[in-house]
Amino acid sequence: MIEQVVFYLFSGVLVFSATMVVVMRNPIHAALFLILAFFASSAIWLLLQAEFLAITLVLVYVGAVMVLFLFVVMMLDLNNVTSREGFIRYLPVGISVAVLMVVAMGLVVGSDYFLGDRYLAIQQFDADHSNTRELGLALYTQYLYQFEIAGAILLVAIIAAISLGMSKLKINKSINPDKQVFVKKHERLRIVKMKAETKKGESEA
Amino acid sequence: MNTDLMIALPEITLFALASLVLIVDAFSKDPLHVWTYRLTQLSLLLTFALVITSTPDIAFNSSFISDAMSSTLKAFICGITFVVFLYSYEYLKENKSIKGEYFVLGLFAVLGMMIMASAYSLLSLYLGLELLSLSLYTMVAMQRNFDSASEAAMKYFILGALASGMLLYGISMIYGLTGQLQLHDIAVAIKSGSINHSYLVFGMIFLIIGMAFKLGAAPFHMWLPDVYQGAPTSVTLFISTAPKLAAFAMMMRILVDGLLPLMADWQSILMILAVLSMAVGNVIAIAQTNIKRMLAYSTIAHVGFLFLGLIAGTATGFSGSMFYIISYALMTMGCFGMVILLGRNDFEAEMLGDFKGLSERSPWFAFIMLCLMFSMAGVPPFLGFWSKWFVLKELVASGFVELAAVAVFFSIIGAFYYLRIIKLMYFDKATTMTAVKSSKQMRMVLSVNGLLILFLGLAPNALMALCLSALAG
Amino acid sequence: MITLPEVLSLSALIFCISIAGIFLNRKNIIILLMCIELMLLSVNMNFIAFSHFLGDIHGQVFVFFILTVAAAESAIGLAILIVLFRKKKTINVDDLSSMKG
Amino acid sequence: MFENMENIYLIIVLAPLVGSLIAGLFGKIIGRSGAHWVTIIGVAISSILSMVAYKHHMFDGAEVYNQTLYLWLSSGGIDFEIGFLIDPLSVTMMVVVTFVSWMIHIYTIGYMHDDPGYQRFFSYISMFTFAMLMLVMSNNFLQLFFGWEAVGVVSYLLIGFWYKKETAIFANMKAFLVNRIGDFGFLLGIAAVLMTFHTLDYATVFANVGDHAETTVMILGDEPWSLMSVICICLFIGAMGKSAQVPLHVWLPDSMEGPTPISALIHAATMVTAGIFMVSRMSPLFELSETALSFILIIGSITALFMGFLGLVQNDIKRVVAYSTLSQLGYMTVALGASAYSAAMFHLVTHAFFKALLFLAAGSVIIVMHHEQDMRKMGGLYKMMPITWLTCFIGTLALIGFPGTSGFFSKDAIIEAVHHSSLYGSDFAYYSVLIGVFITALYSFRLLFMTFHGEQRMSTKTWKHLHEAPAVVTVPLSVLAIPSLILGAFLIGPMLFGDYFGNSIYVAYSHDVLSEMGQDYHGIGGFLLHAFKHPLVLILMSSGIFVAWLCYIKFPEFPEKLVSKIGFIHKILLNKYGFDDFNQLVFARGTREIGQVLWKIGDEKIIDGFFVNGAARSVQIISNIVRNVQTGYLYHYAFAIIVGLLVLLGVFVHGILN
Amino acid sequence: MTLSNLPLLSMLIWTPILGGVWALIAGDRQEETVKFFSFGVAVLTFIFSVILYCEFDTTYAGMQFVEETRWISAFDIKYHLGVDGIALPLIMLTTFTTILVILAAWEVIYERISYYMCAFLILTGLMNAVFMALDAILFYVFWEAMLIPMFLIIGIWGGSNRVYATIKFFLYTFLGSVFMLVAFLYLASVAGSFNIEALHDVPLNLTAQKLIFVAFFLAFAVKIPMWPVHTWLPDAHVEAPTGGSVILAAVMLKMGGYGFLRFSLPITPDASLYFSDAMIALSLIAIVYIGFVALVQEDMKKLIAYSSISHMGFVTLGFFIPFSIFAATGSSSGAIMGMEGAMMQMISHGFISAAMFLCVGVMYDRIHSRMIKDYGGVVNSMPIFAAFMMLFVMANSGLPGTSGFVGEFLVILSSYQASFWIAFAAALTLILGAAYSLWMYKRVIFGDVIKTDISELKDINSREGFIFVLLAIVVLTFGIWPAPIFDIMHVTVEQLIEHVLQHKVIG
Repeated sequence: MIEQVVFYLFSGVLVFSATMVVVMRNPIHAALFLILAFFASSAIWLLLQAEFLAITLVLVYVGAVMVLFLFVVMMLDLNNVTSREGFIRYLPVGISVAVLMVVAMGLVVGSDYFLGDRYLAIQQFDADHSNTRELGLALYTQYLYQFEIAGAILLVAIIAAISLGMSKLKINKSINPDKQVFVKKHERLRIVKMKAETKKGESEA
Repeated sequence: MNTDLMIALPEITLFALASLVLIVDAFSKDPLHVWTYRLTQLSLLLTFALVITSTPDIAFNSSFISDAMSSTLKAFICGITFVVFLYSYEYLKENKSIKGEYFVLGLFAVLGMMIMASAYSLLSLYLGLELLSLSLYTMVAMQRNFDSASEAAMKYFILGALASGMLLYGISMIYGLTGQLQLHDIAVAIKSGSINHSYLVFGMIFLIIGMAFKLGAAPFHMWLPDVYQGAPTSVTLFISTAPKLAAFAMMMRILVDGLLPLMADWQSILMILAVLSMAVGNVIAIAQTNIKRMLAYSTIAHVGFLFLGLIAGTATGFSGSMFYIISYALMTMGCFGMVILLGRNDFEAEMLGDFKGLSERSPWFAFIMLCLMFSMAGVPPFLGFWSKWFVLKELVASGFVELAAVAVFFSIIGAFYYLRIIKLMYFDKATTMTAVKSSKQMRMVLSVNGLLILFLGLAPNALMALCLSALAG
Repeated sequence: MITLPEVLSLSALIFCISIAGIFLNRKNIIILLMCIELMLLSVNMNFIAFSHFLGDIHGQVFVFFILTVAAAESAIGLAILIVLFRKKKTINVDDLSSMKG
Repeated sequence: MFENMENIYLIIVLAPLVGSLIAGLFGKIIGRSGAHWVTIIGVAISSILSMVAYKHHMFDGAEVYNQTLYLWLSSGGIDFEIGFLIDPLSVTMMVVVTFVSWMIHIYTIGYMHDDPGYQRFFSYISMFTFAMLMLVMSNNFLQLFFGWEAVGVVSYLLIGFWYKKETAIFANMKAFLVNRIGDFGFLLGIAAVLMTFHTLDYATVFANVGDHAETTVMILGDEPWSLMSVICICLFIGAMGKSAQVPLHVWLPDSMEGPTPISALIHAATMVTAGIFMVSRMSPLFELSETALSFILIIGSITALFMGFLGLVQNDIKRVVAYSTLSQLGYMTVALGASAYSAAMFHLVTHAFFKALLFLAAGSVIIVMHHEQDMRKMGGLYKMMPITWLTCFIGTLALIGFPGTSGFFSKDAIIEAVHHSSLYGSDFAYYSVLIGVFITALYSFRLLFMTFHGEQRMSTKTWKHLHEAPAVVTVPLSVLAIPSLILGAFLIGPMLFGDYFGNSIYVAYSHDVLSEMGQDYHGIGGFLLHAFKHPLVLILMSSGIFVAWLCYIKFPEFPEKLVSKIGFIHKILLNKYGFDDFNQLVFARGTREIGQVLWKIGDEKIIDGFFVNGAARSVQIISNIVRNVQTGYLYHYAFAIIVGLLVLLGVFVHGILN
Repeated sequence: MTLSNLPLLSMLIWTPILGGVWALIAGDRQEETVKFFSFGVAVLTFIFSVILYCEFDTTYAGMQFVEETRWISAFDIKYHLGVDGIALPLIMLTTFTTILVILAAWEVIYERISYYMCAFLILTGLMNAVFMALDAILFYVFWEAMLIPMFLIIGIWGGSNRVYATIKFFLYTFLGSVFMLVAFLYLASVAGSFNIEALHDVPLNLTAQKLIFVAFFLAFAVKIPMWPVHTWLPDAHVEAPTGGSVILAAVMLKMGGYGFLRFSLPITPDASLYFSDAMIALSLIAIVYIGFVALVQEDMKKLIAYSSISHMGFVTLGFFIPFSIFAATGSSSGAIMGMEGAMMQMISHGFISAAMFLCVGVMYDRIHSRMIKDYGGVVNSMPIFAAFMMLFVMANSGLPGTSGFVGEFLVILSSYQASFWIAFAAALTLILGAAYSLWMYKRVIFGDVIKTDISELKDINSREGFIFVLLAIVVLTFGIWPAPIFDIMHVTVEQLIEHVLQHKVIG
């Protein structure tokens, strides 16, 4: 019973925050709501006995990915003021399609078929059962091949991020403390000699 | 475990070599990246050699399969990529924008494709796909002196991720319904008949959308023209060739190895997609003025044709599709090769008008392009005819005569825009008489490419037999 | 007791919201990227639910890989975003229409 | 020497052909005299050998010769062959054709003396002789048709001989096309023959006609038509074209645009009689269809009468002769309709000579008058051109059927035959030919008087230069005058009442008017006497002459007064009953209009414009519309994916709802 | 080794094709060599076809000189050639026409002559191959491949509106033939073989036959062309260079007719019977309707093109009249006559239309106009030419004694056996054909010289004269003695008729 209450509570939070992600104008707010959504789903995952993944979600996602997002959002000087005329016109169609989709998918996944016997094989674990260990075992034995591919994917991501992010155009104005310290006076100040200005009329006179 | 590694030796080798290339490139100061390029080609050749000597087997807890189909496709992937890199290198050199990452990412993309071709579980398939896609997204975005490239990359990325999401949702449904991730086990589970058919179809639709997106079938095609146009030609060339083979492999793996019991359903779905693709591709291509964009639409139309062989639903039908996709890759490669050939420094010959009077400027390459265009249009005696012939034959043999009639009808519309290019090359006067200049290597390979289309059109037996035997099992 | 349809419905809802986000949002690409994260989240939820109710660990393994890929994907996505911003000085979805037809 | 007749027949046919080819292909090399020598020799050989053959058949009583020359082709078990049928009918025609042709070849030397197309002309007329011989000597329908068309072509070439003359090239096209309308019917007739008899060979066809006398066919609706009537009428339509029967007569007057020798040869003596010959040849068929005979009778009498009227108002000397030809052809046709085939053939033969004579005489005048053809600018020529005048006079007498001349016998025989006939339409025909006699006399003497008598209406300068035509002209005139005068008397007995034609002409007993007449025939004298005993014809004839004398010698101003009184009739006659205008308006313009409509609207607007280019355009338009779906906006792309997803879900996932 | 042991058929295909490739390689730098070489190749090919004729056994109905080798063994598609009485005359027509075309280009084409020669030689080889192929797919490959050189010929050396014309030509014919491909594939799926002779014996139900017939119809009717799918032809003819028009009219149109004989009739006899009335109606429309249209053309080439359509109406009429004759008379005699007449019409039209187009070409080379109104009085300055043209015009209007007469004559005769009115409509061509031919001739050739440039015309030179003499000889010979052609066809046509008149419906 309590499980259900918790589930519905977090589901509510999840749906709300997900909606806010979509609706928010400000990307920072959106990102924050996304973080909330991750937290909420992490809680639900815990309910579903996926402890390791729940924690990973928080650590990796909230801790790393979302931070990256926020970083980018802040780095780019985003101009929020844009017209939304098309949006309003388009909204009814969009919403109705979305609702239609919810109905279509809901009808399928919400049906009683998924209450069948096949889906009652929930394992009851002991208190010292480690979800992490079990996952780890599977990963490093059965899923070795896939694990290696995942490595390749991450490598590609690194290459990609570097090669895309690295810019020959110097748009970052970083400073060099080393140089700052050893700077000389003449390097900062230049005295230029020039003739005193005279008014045309005066010189003639 | 050791045997497992031996079975996946081509992939492992390629991974290792790709990493090596990455390191070499990182320390190379050469602005032409000669060694990166050479090593890349070498790795492809080596992999190719390993692929063709590989033996059929299953490894890694049935998540990796090496069979005739995978070896054939992988061999072609390597071979085609080899030529693609050759063209690309010329292009990049001409544009003075050679980057080592292009080749490294290319190699990783090839790795992804090979993984897809050999995937025997939904997980490895997904990972292979992501490896490929992520590399491609990056490659599209990488050429930063192109304005449109980043836009194309962004569109590609968002929509690709959306499609991956769909695919994943489908995978999750199939997993949930069958409790399996291994394709073979999935097929067994479905065949047992204990799973509600409609739910399976529900899941399958998501899967098919994911795959249709990768291939560029309408109405999931919309990324394709923008990406083809926006990406640098070298990347367009790459995207339009080998990855199609991988996408085909993915379809074969999922639909045939995994979901064969649902054939009646996916036949109907593919039928809709096929007709829509042929219609959209052929019709919109007529209105194009940019050849890269036009070829993109032509790709969409070709994908429609490709589906016909799958719809036939027989082993020979699948061979037909395989034959189709291979010949398509060969033709498309030649076409983009021509675009690259005609391009000069800071000039992309991507408008149709750039082909005007080519027969005067360079009769030989006009002829090559002529072969390519007629081949694309499906006129004998070129390869393109046989690919259409093959799938149509199987389609008719399976009783889908009406669909075949619809298909040929659209191919007539399609013929128009290919003819238009020939018209430009042969019937119009050249606006400039500057000779086509490029390296000897490029000329030779492109000529071989074009003549191959003609030669395979005259003697298609070997390639057909190869495709038939690849799917005989 | 949570039931499977409940979880699946929840994830379907999130899935739909994220998709709606993609095709309704016309302002900010970065929100599109977030929507994709949401979508993957919903898929993950599906897997975990099935894994739980089927009593099968493989679903969770899949999720693990999805998380990995998602991280890589978002890295690349953001990188592309930056490239785009540098080029166009905007990440407005509406401005991404130089190629059409 | 003449043991093998086959070779002779071959030589008869080929000699003119060879002459023609030499003159035509090597005209430049052999020169003008070479051209006329080679063709004249060719025709002369042909003519002499024809006479030999004539003697062989008519006097030596040789068997009918019917042999195949070679197999043209065979298809579906039917052999189409080329071969000769030499019997009294054909041999008579051969003599007439070759002889007249020979004369005209000679005459041409003088007539075409200054023409640059001298060689060409000889080539043509020799070619014509060849074609005409092929026609008359044929033993089957195929070759008949070949000759039929070939003479048409040569006629076409000759009418348009002066190709710079707009009227000439219009006339030749008209002639060919009108003939083609006849051939159209002719071909259908041949097709019907082939279908009925499974052969085109005369002998076989005639042998089997009896089997089909009662056969009927359905052509329009359920009305049964007699097969023979269909065949005969179709064939006769061919004859109507060639022999210029109303309403397909319109080409003949215009054909006078050609040089005079060919007017004489083709458009008077030989080609135009091909229709008459053909119907005679087909007598076994025609005899089985009274419908067809009545049809022929009526068409013939209309032609005989109404074309004669037209001769009254013409001022062009050649045209008058041309209309008289039309009228005379009408007489022959009437004879055919009355089953008096022999009479028709008899008139054909005599007409060939005297009409050729008349034309040549007219030609002679034209030469002397420096190609002036208007009779109103002539007059009183008899003093200057006595030979021409004399021969012309003889010809005129023969034409009007002056007792004793050859025309008298043949024409009178026709009138009598019609009188005896009891077919539907024979009464009409009888009165038509009777009136025709008066009309003929009137216009013939009008021509004679206007040309040779009365005051001289030409300029004095012309008058001064007048002289008799050269010998090459006058000799043929004289030679032709003799048979015109006497031939009839020789031929009437055997041809009409004797067994001249043997089996080559078949007349059914019930139609056999000639044998009826034959019972009263007791030699030439009797025939003459008979004419005086029943002087209606003679009275009509002499009153014609008298009226002509009154109008053109005594009161030359009278015709003009008359014209002013009955202007509208004159106008109708001048307009030739409006046939030409009608044809121009309805057929010539009509077909062009239809063509324009079918082309501009049918082909260009509907088929090409709407369907072909329309389809192409609509694809283009659709393309330009559909490409707008590709807006370039990411959210639209995503939206398309979702819509696709929803549609697929909607279509394929319905099992769950149940 | 005797002559009959040589692979004559392959030689007929590959000699011109390889010759063409050589001409292309030799290039425009060696213009004269290329010309003479091409001429040599054409003559050589013609000699091969003459040898073929000499060695041909006219008493044998089946395929002769059969060559069979593996080609695509994966699907049992063979390189399978053979000729029978239907194919042989058409092959000879092709090789003969090639000589003319090459000669006709001699001084006229000065731009990219080697391409030109190459295109025509390759085209010849392909056309020969079409008439020889005994494997449906082999046939299709050649059938379609043929479009490529023709497309280029019209497009490169054509007139001002050539692009429209050539694309229309290509797409139109492509449209027709792709459906034929589908029909082949269906047939093969039933018969299990692509062998054409095997396809002849496949039993099919009526619905299938009808559909296949329609597919074939699209291919062949477009090619021949029949009304209402004829509109590509006038455009293509008008824009094509003289040689292109000649080949197009003389040979390519015949492929449609050949297709009907080789595929439609024997494979779908019951559907042919079913559709025969419609086909006859379309043929008659072609004859009459197009006759009217031809009458009002202002462009000589267009006029001849339309007249070709009208003449081809006789071909289709002759091919489909047998059913009606058989129904009306119960004997196959008229049927054979109709079909042989149609064959003869095809061959004769090959010569005559070639001659006509060459005539226009001769004038076009001098004045650079095809419009009738730009001419008048040509005979004054070109009498020899006028004489030749007279002959060909007369042949075009079906004058007895020329080859143009034979086919029309036989078809009209046989169609009478089916119905009076069919013959009536068909015979209208006698009038219409003469009308449009002669009216054009009158306006172009006769009359007074209308312009100075016409009075300055030079009469034909010896090269042109040679071409015309060749054609004149052929036209007259086959008009006077057509029996040799019929001897070749008899047995084949009889066998075909026998086959066609049998029902092959199953179920």
